[in-house]
Amino acid sequence: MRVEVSALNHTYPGKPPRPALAGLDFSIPSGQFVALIGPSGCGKSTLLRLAANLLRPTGGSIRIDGRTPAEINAARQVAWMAQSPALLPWLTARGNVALAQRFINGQNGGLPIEDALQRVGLGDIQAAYPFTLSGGMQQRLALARLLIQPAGLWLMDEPFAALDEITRERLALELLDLWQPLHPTVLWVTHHIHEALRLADRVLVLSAAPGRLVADLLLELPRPRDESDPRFQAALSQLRTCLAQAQGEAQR
Amino acid sequence: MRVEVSALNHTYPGKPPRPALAGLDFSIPSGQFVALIGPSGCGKSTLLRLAANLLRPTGGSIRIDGRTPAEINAARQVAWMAQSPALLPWLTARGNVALAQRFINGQNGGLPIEDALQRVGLGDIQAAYPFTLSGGMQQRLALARLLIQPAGLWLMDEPFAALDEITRERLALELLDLWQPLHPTVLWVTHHIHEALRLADRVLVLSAAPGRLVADLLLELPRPRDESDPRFQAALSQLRTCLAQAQGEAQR
Amino acid sequence: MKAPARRSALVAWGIVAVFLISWEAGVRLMNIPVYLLPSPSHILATLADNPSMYAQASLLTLGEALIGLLLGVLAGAAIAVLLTLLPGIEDGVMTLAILMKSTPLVAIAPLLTLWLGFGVLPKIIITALLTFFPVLVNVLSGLQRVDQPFLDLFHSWRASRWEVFRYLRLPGSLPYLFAALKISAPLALIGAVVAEWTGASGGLGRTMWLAYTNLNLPYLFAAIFILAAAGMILYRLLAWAEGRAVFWQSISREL
Amino acid sequence: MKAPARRSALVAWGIVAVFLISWEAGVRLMNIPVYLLPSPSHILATLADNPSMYAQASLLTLGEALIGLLLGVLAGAAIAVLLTLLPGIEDGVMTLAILMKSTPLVAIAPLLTLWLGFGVLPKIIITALLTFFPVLVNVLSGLQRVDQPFLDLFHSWRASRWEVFRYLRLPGSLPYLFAALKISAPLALIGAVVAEWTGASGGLGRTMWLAYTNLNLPYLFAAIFILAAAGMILYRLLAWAEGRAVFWQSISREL
Amino acid sequence: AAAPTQPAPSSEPLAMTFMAGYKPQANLPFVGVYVAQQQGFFREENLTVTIEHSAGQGQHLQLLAAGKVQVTTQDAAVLLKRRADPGLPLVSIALIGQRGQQAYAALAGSGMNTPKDWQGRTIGYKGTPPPDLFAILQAAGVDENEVELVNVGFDPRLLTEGKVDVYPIYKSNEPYLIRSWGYDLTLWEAADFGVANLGLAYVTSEETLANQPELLARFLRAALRGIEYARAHPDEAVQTVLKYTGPETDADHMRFMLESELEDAVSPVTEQNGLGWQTLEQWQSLSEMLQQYDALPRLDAAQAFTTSVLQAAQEK
Ligand SMILES: Nc1ncnc2c1ncn2[C@@H]1O[C@H](COP(=O)(O)OP(=O)(O)OP(=O)(O)O)[C@@H](O)[C@H]1O
Ligand SMILES: Nc1ncnc2c1ncn2[C@@H]1O[C@H](COP(=O)(O)OP(=O)(O)OP(=O)(O)O)[C@@H](O)[C@H]1O
Ligand SMILES: [Mg+2]
Ligand SMILES: [Mg+2]
Repeated sequence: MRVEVSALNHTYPGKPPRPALAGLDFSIPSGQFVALIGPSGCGKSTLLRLAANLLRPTGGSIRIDGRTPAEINAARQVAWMAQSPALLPWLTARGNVALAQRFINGQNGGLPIEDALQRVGLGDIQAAYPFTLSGGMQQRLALARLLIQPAGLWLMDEPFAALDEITRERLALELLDLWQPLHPTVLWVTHHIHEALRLADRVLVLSAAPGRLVADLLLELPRPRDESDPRFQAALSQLRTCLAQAQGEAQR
Repeated sequence: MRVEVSALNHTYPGKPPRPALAGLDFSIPSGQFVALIGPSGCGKSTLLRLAANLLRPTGGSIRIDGRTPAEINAARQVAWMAQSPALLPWLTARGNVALAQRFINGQNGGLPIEDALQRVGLGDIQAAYPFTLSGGMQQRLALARLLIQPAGLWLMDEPFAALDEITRERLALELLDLWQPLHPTVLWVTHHIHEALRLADRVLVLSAAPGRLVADLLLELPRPRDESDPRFQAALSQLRTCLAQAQGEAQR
Repeated sequence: MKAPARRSALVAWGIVAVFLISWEAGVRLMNIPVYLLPSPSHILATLADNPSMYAQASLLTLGEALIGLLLGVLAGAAIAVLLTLLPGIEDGVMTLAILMKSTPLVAIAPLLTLWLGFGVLPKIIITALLTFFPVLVNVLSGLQRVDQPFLDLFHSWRASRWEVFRYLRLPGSLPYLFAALKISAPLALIGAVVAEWTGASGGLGRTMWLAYTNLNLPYLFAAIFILAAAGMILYRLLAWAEGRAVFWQSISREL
Repeated sequence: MKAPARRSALVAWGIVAVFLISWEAGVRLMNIPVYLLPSPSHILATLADNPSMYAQASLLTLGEALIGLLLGVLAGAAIAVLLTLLPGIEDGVMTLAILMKSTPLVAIAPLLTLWLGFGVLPKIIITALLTFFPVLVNVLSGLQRVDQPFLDLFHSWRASRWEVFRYLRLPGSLPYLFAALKISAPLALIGAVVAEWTGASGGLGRTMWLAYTNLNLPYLFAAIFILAAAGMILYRLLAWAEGRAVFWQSISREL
Repeated sequence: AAAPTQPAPSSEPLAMTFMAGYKPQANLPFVGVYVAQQQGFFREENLTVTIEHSAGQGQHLQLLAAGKVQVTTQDAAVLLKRRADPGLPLVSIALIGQRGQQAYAALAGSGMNTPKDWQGRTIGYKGTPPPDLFAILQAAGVDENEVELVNVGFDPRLLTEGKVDVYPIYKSNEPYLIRSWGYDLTLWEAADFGVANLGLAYVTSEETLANQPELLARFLRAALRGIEYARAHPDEAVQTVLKYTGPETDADHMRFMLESELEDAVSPVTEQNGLGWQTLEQWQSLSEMLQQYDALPRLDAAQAFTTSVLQAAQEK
C-alpha cells in the first residue's frame, strides 16, 4: 500500500507539551521495505502509532492508498507490532496468537498459527504462559502474532530488539522470505544499522525529538546482501554520520 | 567482588519443568568486566536472577566473595538491572531514581541522582512520568536507577537493547568511565557482539536452553578498542562461530 | 506452599481460640448476666442441645442466602457489563442503583410480600438487593481499569467494544470480581436473616428474631455462630477459587 | 473530555427523570394507595413542606454517617495493612472479621446503647462496623496483588516488608481502596439510619422509624430521597478524587 | 380435647389468611387462633386459615388494607390513629383486651411509689411518647417538663441496667422477664388513674367486612372458642403456643402472658354481652383521650368497630 506523509506533526498534550514529530514529509510506494532509524525518543513509535490509527496527528496528515489511517484500520489492512510485547497473561503462547486470528477478515496472506510459531522458534512451547517466557521469547511471540495477520502494511517497532545476533539474522531471513511473495509495504523501526541495510529498500533517518527527516537513502542492492560490497560499506558510513548529526542536534 | 559459579543448575518448576541452566562452571576475579552472550531463552536472565538472590538454584552454587547471594543481597552490595525497565508509574522519572536511593546504606560510589539522569540524557525531563517516556528513555531511566547504587557487583540485563547505535555507544563510554575508578565486577548480558568486544575483559557464551558454557574468551586489548585491530576481528569471527554452534545445538 | 499454609491455619485457630477463651473468661470473671452477653460455652451448649432445629433453620436460611447471592451477583455483574458496553448511561444507572441501595429494606418488604406472597421468594429478592451493589461497583472498576498497551493492541485489531470486553476486560476484572464476592458472601447471609427477621415462618432469621425479642441471647448467639461459620466457609471457598481463576497474578505475601 | 461529560450528565438526568415519571404514572394508573407506595410528586411535596425538619435530621444523620465511615475506613484499612505486614495472622483475623460481620446489628445495637448510652456514639460505631468490611477485603486484595517485576526490584534492593508496603503495595492498592469507598459510602448512610432506627432522639433514621410505624410513607420516602441524594453526591466526590489519585491508570470507556 | 364434629354440610368451604400483629407468643388473640387451628375449630367451620406473623410495626395493617390478609390484630388506640392517618379502613370486630396492654414500670428498689416521684427521672418510651403517659402525668399532677423523656427501643435491660428510671412495658410480657432476672417491679397502669385505654382487637378491613361477613363470623366463632378452650386448658394452650414460637421459648413466660391477658379479657361489658364485646362509649372515651393527649383529629369512633360479626358468631 502507498503511504503518503505530509507536514506531519505530533505534540503530546501535557505541561509542558511534548513535541514528538515536527513536519515530516515523505511518501512510500506500495510494497517498499522501509527501515526507520533515529535516536532514542525521536518519535519513531509515535509515527507508527499515528499510521496505526492509535493517535490522531496534531498537524498534517497520513494517507494510505489515499485513505485515512482510520479507514485503513477499519478495513483491517494494517498489522502493527508494538515495541513492548503486550501479551495477555491469561492466554498461552498459542492462545495469544490464536486470539489475533479472530480479528482478520477473510483475506488470505496471513500464516497459519502453527506455521507462525514454528518460524519464530516457539513451536515446542505453545502451551507456556507469557510470564514463563524469556524477554526474547516474548518478543518472538509478539512477532508470530503479527505474522498471522494478512495486511498490506506492516508496522514493526523494533521487533528484534531483545534478540541475539544469530536469532535476529535467522528471523530476518524468515521475514524477507514471507515478504517477497506478498510484498506488503513495511515500516520497520530498528536501531541496528547493519540490519537496516541488510533488509531495507530504503532507510529513513529521523533527528532527535522532535523528529524531522534528516536522511532518506535508497538501496538498490540485490538481496541477500553482501556486507563487503563497497556500496554497502558506503551506505553504512553515510548512515553513521547522519545519525551522529541527528544526535549532535539532540545535544545542542 | 569475586564470583564463583560451580555446577550451577536451574530448572523452573511446572509441567513440563523447564531446564534453564545446566551445569555452569566458571569464576570471575574481582573487578572483571564480563559480557554474557547466548541465544534467546538460554538462561542469561536466570543466571543474573540467581546472582541477585531472586531465585534459589535447583543445583550447584554461586559464591560472591565466598558468600551466598542472600548474604550479599543482605549487605546491599549488588546492583541489578532487569531486562524490563519496571518503573513505578506513580513516580516521576526523578522519583523513580530517588526511590532507589532509599535502599543504599552509607557506602559511597553511587552517582548523585542529578548526575545519573544527566549521564543517561534524561536531565531535562525529570518531572515526566514513565508512561510518557519512549521505550529507550524508559530503559535509560532504569539504567540511571542502577548507577546511583554503590555496589561491588553490577548485574545488567541487556541495558541497551532498546537504544540506537549512537546513544548506545555514548552510554557505553559513560559506563566505562564510571567503571574505571571503582572497578566493580560486571556481569553484562548483551546481544550485541561488537559491544561485547568493545567493552568487556571477557566474554562468556552460553548454549541454547538449557544454558551451558560453550565459550569463554579473554580479551587483553587496551580500551578504547580499535575495531580494525586484527585481534578484535579474530575475536569477532570466533564469537560468531561459537554462537552459530550454540544456535545449531538449539535447532537439534 | 503446603507447610506455611498449614502453619497459618494453626495460627488462625489459635487466634480464634484466644478470642473465645478471653470472651469466656470475661463473662465469668465480671459475671455478666446471660441476658446481656452469654459465654461461648453456654452458646455452644445451646447449639449442641438443639441440633436438628438449628440444622433445619440453617438449611433454609443458607439456601435463601446462596440463591439470593447468586441473583445479586448476576444482577450486579450484568449491570456492570451493560455500563461497560454502553458507558453513556453509567451516571444515570449508578444514580438509580444508589437510590435502590439507600432504600431501607423494611420500606419495601411489605411491597414484596404483597407482590410475591409470604414464601421464600421475597427473602431471596431482599438478599439479592443487599448483595448486588458491591459486585456492581467492584466489577465496574475492574472492567474499566485496563492497561493502555492492551487497549492499543485491540484497537489496532479493530476489535469491537464487545470483543474488547470479552477478551480483555472480562479476564482482567476477575480479581475485582472475587474481592466483590468475598464482600457479598457475608452480606448475603445477613440479608437472608434480615429478610426472615420480619415475620418469616422459618429459618435462622426467625429463630434470632424470636430469641432476641424474648432476650433469649444464647439462642440468638448460637445462630450467629452458625452464620459466622457459614461465612467463613464461603470465604475460604472463594479464596480457593480465586487462586485457581486468577492463576497469572500470584497473591504475594512473602515480602 | 468536557463535552462527553456534560452529555453523560444529561443522559443521567434523563434516565432518573424517566424512572421517576414511570413511577409516578404507575402509582396513578394502578392507583396504588399512599400507605403502600406514595408517588414521587407526593414525596417531593412532603420534602418541600418540611424543609427545616429534614434539614436538621439530615445534618445529624449525615454527620454520624461520615464520622462512622471515616472510622470504618480507617479500621478496615488498618487491619488490611496489618495483615499485609503480618501475613501469618491473615486467616485468623479474617475469621474474627467475618464473625463480627455476621453478627446482625440489631443484636449488638442494644448492647452498645447499654454501654455507651443514647447519644450519637453508638450510632457512629454501628456505622463503622457496617462499613469496615468492604474496605478490609478490597484493600487487602489490592495490597496483595503486585506485579512480580516490581517485587523482584524491591527484593534486589533488600527492601523491608514495610518499605515494600509503603512504596509499592500502598500506591498500587489505591484503585481497590476507591472501589471500597464507593461501596461503603452508601452503606454508611444505611448504617446511621439503621442505628437511629430504634432508640434515637433525632435524625433521619428516627424520622423514618416514626413515619414507618405510623405508616406515613411519604415522610419515609422523603427521607429515602435525601439518603439517595447524599449517596449520589458522595459517590461523585469519590469518583472525582479517584481520578485525581490514580492518575497513572486511566479509566478507559471509549473502547 | 373436644371431639371435632363434622362441618355443617350447608356452608361452602372458605379460606382466609390471619396475620398476627406481632411475633408468635401468647397474646390472647393469637392463642385463640392457634388453639382453634390446633383443635380443628376452623375445620368445623369449614374454614381454612393460613396463619402469618408480622414484624410488628405496620406491615400487617398494610397487607390487611391491601386485601392480602383478612384478619389481623391491633391495639385499639393504634387502630384509631391509623383510621385518622393515613386513613386505613380498619374495623375492630372483637375487642379481646378490655384494658390497655401497657403499664409503666420502675425497679422496686427505686423508691418510687406514685408518678409524683417521677419528677426529675428519665422515662423511656418506644418511638413516640404514648398519650396515656401524658394522661398519667397530668392525673398525677406532674409537669411533663420536669421529667426527661428518652426514646428507647424494645429493651427492658435499659431498666435493670439503670439507663432509665421508668420504662414502658407490656403488662403480660416484660414483667415476667425482669422478675426472672431477679428484680422486683413497681407498676403503674393508665386505668388506675381513670385514663381510658383498651387492648388488642381482632381487626378486619371495611371491604372484607362488607363482602365476607360470613367468613368473618366463622373465623370469630372459632377463634373465641379457641380462647375459651385456652381458659379451660391453659397448659394444653401453652403447648400449642410453643408449636408456633419454637421449643426454645420459655413455657412459663407464655403461661404468664396467657393468664394475665385472660384477666384483661373480661370486663363488665363482656360479662354482660360475651367475650370480645365492645361498646361505643369504650371507643368514644379512648378516642377522646387520644384527641386530648395525642392531637388526634376528631373522628367518629362508631366507624371503628362493629358488633355485627360477633352477633352473627354468637347466633347458632
Ligand atoms: N518464571 C518462569 N517459569 C518457567 N520457565 C521460565 C521462567 N522464566 C524463564 N523461564 C524459562 O527459562 C529459560 C531461560 O529464560 P531466561 O529469561 O533466563 O532466558 P534469557 O537468556 O534471558 O533469554 P532472553 O535473551 O530472551 O532474555 C527459558 O526457556 C524460559 O522459558
Ligand atoms: N503518552 C505520551 N505522553 C507524552 N509524551 C509522550 C508520550 N509518548 C511518547 N512521548 C514523547 O514523545 C517522544 C517520542 O516518543 P517515541 O516513543 O515515539 O520515541 P521513539 O522514537 O519510539 O523512541 P525509542 O527508540 O526510545 O522507542 C518522546 O520524547 C516521548 O517522551
Ligand atoms: Mg519507540
Ligand atoms: Mg533475558
